[in-house]
Amino acid sequence: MLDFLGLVVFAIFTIMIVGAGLGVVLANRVTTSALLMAFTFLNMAGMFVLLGAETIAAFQVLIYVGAITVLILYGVMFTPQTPRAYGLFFQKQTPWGAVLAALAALPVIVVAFSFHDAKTVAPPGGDLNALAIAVFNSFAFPFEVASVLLLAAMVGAIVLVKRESPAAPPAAPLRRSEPPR
Amino acid sequence: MSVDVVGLVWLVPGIPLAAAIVNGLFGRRWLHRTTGVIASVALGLSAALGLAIFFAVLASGGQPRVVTLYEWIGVGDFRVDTAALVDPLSATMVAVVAGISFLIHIFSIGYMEHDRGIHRFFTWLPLFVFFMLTLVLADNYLLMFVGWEGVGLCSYLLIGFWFEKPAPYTAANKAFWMNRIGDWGFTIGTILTFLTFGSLNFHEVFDKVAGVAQTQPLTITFIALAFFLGATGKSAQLPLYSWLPDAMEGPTPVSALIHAATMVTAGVYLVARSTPIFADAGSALVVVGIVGAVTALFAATIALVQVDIKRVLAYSTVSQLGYMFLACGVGAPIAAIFHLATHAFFKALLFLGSGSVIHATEEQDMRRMGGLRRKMPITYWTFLLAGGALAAIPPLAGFWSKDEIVGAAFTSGHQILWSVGIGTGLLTAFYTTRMIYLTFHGEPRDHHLYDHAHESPPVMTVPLMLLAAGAVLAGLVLGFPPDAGFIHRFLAGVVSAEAGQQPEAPNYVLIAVLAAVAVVAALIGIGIGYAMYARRRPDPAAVSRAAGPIYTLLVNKYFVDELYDHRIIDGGRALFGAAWAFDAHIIDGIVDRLAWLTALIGSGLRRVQTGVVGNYALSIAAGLLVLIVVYGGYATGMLHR
Amino acid sequence: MPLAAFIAVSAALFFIGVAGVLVRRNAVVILMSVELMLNATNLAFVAFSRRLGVAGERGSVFVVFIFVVAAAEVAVGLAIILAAYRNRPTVDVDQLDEMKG
Amino acid sequence: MITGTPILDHSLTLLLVIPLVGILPLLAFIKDARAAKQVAIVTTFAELVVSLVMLAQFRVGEAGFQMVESVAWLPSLGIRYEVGVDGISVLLVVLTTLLTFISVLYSSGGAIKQRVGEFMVAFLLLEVGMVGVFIALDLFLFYVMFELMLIPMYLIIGIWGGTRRVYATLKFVLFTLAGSLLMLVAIVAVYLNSGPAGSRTLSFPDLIAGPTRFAPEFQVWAFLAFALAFAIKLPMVPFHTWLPDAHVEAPTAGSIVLAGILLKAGGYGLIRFALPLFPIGAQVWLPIVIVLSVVAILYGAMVSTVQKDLKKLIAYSSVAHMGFVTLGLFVLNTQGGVGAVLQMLNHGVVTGALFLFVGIEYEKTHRRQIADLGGFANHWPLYTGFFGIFVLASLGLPGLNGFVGEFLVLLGTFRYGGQPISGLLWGPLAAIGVILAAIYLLWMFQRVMYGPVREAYKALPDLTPIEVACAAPLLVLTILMGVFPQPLIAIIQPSVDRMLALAGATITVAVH
Repeated sequence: MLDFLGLVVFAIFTIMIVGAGLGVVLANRVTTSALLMAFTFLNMAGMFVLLGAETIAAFQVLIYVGAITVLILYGVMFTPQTPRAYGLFFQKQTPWGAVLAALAALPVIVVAFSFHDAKTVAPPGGDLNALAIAVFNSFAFPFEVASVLLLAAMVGAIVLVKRESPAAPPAAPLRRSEPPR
Repeated sequence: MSVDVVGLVWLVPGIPLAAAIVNGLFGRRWLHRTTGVIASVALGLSAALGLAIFFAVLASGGQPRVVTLYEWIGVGDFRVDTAALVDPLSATMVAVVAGISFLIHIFSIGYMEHDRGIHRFFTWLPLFVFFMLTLVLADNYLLMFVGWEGVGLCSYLLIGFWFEKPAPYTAANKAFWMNRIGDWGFTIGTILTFLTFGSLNFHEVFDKVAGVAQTQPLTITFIALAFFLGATGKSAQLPLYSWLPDAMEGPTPVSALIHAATMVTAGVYLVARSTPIFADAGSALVVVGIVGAVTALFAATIALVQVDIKRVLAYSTVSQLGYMFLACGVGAPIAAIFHLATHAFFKALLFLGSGSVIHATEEQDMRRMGGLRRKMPITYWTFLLAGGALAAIPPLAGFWSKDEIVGAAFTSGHQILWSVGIGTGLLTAFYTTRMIYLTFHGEPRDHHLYDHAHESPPVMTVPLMLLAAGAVLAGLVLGFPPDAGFIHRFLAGVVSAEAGQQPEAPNYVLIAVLAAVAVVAALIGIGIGYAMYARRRPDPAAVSRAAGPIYTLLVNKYFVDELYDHRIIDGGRALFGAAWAFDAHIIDGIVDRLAWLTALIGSGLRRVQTGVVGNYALSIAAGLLVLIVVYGGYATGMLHR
Repeated sequence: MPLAAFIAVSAALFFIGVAGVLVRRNAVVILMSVELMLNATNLAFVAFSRRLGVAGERGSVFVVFIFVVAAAEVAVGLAIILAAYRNRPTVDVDQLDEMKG
Repeated sequence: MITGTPILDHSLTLLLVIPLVGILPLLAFIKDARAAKQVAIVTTFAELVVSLVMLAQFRVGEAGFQMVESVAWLPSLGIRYEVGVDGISVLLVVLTTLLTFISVLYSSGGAIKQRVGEFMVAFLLLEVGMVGVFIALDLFLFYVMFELMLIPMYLIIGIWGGTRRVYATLKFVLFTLAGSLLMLVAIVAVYLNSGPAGSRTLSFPDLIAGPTRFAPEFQVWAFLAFALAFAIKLPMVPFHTWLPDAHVEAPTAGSIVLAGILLKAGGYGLIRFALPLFPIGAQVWLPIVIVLSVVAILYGAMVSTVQKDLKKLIAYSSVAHMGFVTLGLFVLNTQGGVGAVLQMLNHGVVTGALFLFVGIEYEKTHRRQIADLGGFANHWPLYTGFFGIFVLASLGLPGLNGFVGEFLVLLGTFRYGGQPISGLLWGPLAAIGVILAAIYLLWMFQRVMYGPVREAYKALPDLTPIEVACAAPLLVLTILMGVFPQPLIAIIQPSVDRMLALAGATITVAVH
């Protein structure tokens, strides 16, 4: 009974994820894409709950649905779009890209179904303890490195978008050891 | 108490080296003309010590002694020491070299007085003496090679002494290069000697020669020929002789010392020193004799028609060196050394005499001289004595030694070589007479030149007189009676082909007959010369017209220089140019083509880089697909390793 | 729940993301598609880790790191897009070919 | 022996560290040319002093490695920081520090006018690489140092070079890199073949210690890869064409170390690694190497004769001289090997000096074409004297250093009894190279020094004191190494014998 209910919930999530995902790729308006992406993430959080990974699900909601979506929306805001005909939303290589993606997807999905015998077991009592122990014991060093990565990304992002103040003199041309021949 | 003079033997070359270093370091800035005094004093000390060693060796009965300084090179079984071998042969050479060098240094003080390069001159001249003494003192072939190349270097430097003019430096290069060809032979000979005998030490080699000759006669012949090639280069024999006449571009004392008395005799010394090898070398010895005889005749014919006084002497030197090799070739190395010693005196004297003339007249062309005997009596008389010695007039020095060589050729059964020797003697007498008449006798042909001529200062004439004494007496002192004189007894143990055997008693009747023939030939030569140049019957110009093409051939020195310059040098240049073109166009061309090809491929592949991000993403996806297919293929077993 | 189902969903979403990257012109949408791909891998990681039971909590740890990477990537990616946009007012990747060889 | 001071027990590491330490203040004063020069001179001088101390610590007569320092570096790959010297390398290290010091000193005299600080940094880095190559005992460390030499030299030619510097420096880098990448592949292969997993090593003493040798098939190809890398560096005909271009464009100091040290890395690599590690492979390729060596001797000399550019002439003469090195090494006997090592040292001193003097001349006249020069002999007596002696040493005059090495190599060559043709052919042929050396060098000397001096050059001064200071040590060495070579031979010979024994040569023992 519970299995059946789980199956139904799983089916709903699946439809939502695949549908919204397709929507992200196919939607005409960028804002729509962004909102559909947030929706996909939300459903993905549901999937995590189904798998018994409540902590991950919580992170998913916080980081993806919250932070990243907001960031993307900022990006959309800063790059005003001119509405254009639908066909122009695709790159010149679209046929190639679509065929390639489909070709690559096929075997993977086939392989995915080869796991049909395996079951997933949700750990009793949630995953928070296990996750915490893993992160702060065995993976303590990578975790610290990850924080450095975040810091670097932050600095990089700031440097990239920072405008040169208009008062600054123009950058000196590259010096040469002697005048060009 | 007695001082161990022989133990001090390294001072003999050491003192000149010290003088050379002092003059070289301080001469230009501070010493200037004092360099001449320093060098002469050093040479005086060196010569005195050399003589002392000579007498010490004489007193000890000719016992050889090795004075080792230090181990020079020792690698594996190869070992060479810086060591001197003091035996009668080297002691004789040391005495001759140091003594004559001393006199010539003194002469040079006067001769070079006004030259602004005097400090260079008195750096290189003692340096030369150092190398020459190293050459004769060395107790092994490699150390000898040091001296051998060192004298070549000094010869190069001194020939090119006036290097601002093209003729001297061209001659200097020619001398060095031709010597290098000879040195190639010397190097090969040295290495083959080591490989055959396991040592380069003279004594160790000579002890084994007889044994090796039994088993490897061909090797010995090769070694002898290789060394002889070296000797032809240094001693200006065919075919490597043509540098010596050109070497007269150097200052005249240099010609006297290096290109007459000492360095050019190094080849003779080498052959004489290696007598045991050459004695067992079979056909190589014949080659030595023939080359010597042919060179003697060949050079004498050229000397007949030269007008430059120094060039006459140069060809005469080549010719006399030919005699010495002839002696070695017919198995009379002692005669060769004897002639080497007497020749050193009279040829040095002739050169210094000509130097005195050149110093007085600043002219080398004999056609513009004449009658100088009235202006320069001392020079004239000493020159005359030396000329007589060269023409082998008894009892002057040259007679004894040359007669012995020619006699040895006859008694050893080489009648053809003997007749060549007699014929060359005739020619020698003729050109000597011609030279003396043109220079000193007759009427002055250039009055301006004649009026300015003057006798040289005592610093130059005193050495002339001392050398003249040598030119007169050396033959008698060293080599009388013939074949059993002082030098024969002194050197017998060292350079005789049959070391240790008692020489047979000389056949004095035969010797007297042969000597008479030689003297008659010389007198005929003098007579013809006197007739042509004093009486003008027949007139020399008429004779040369009559001789026609032969005269042209002789004046142009058989066109050998032309042959060397135009065939060998030009051919070499063409070859080297071709090698360079090959390098630049083929080898480097391939390299550049490769680079060009890479660039071409690169510019083709450049189109792939569209700059559109999407295309890159697409290729990433394509790569992903390939990975999936390959990995999946392996995983599912559809592909096999 | 069968593992296969989760993996299939993950694969589907991943290749939807791939398709998005390959076909869309708008750089911001491409960035979103990349996020979809990352999230798809997250799902696969968690699913596999659940199959291995508690010992497989390492899979979840990777998910945490992928969160970090994703956050960093979005920040830097957007910064790049903005910088490019400022240089040349378009987010159309077909027109951005400054690096053409 | 100087021991007891702890820091001097690690003098080899010290040799690597000093230049690196010197770079730090240089970076601080990079814009201040004067300070940069001073720092560089002090650093290289300290390096020279330490290398001399190291030489004093060296125990003469021992064949093995001394002053070995061995620390695990990348333990998972079996790579060690392992340095040490034996009789072959110890003198090369001293030569390196000496020539570097002289180069820096000369460059400080005004030869380098732009970016002095950067130049000095490049030079110190180069010194680390050069010293490192000679003392590294781990193949990987050796490779790192071998490449480390490349980069600063690339910059030195490319930034401070002449007009075609970019072409020359690219050619230099591409040539050498092609060779050394082959070597890298071979090093990896050596590692994989050095034993079962877990006990693999790249340490040279370990590689030669074991009784097991590499499979013959493997040796053939590994030797080829190593030998190609070193042949290009050396350079051997037909891989030599980078050398004239690099020399012509390089600044004087660059030319000095390029000819003096970098080429030696090739010869050193052959005797240190290629021959002892792959004796069977060496036997396979040996006839070809010997033929190419003789070709190099003759061909380099021939091409040198007709050169119009002074530096190119000397560069081609280097090709000929390095032919003697390979010839001596590959005849596989004591005399040849010792002669080759001596020839490396001699060539370093003499050719370094020749390039120094061409540079001095170029600084004064701004001409390097031989046809534009002439008549300096009377005008610059000091210059002529120095230059003349180095020319004579280069043409192998006995009594100067060039002769000893060349003669020993020739002796070894005559001894070579191998297939297909014995040394009795190759020896005389190689000896012809000595004749040719006299021709091209003396002809060059005549055209540059003799004849009347040009009006334009009359105002130019003779050697300055700093130039004399640069040249004097080289002159003293040139003479001393020719007159008293035995102390050097005593250092070199045991180690050469050891290496050649590993290479399968039969060593003749002294009978005296």
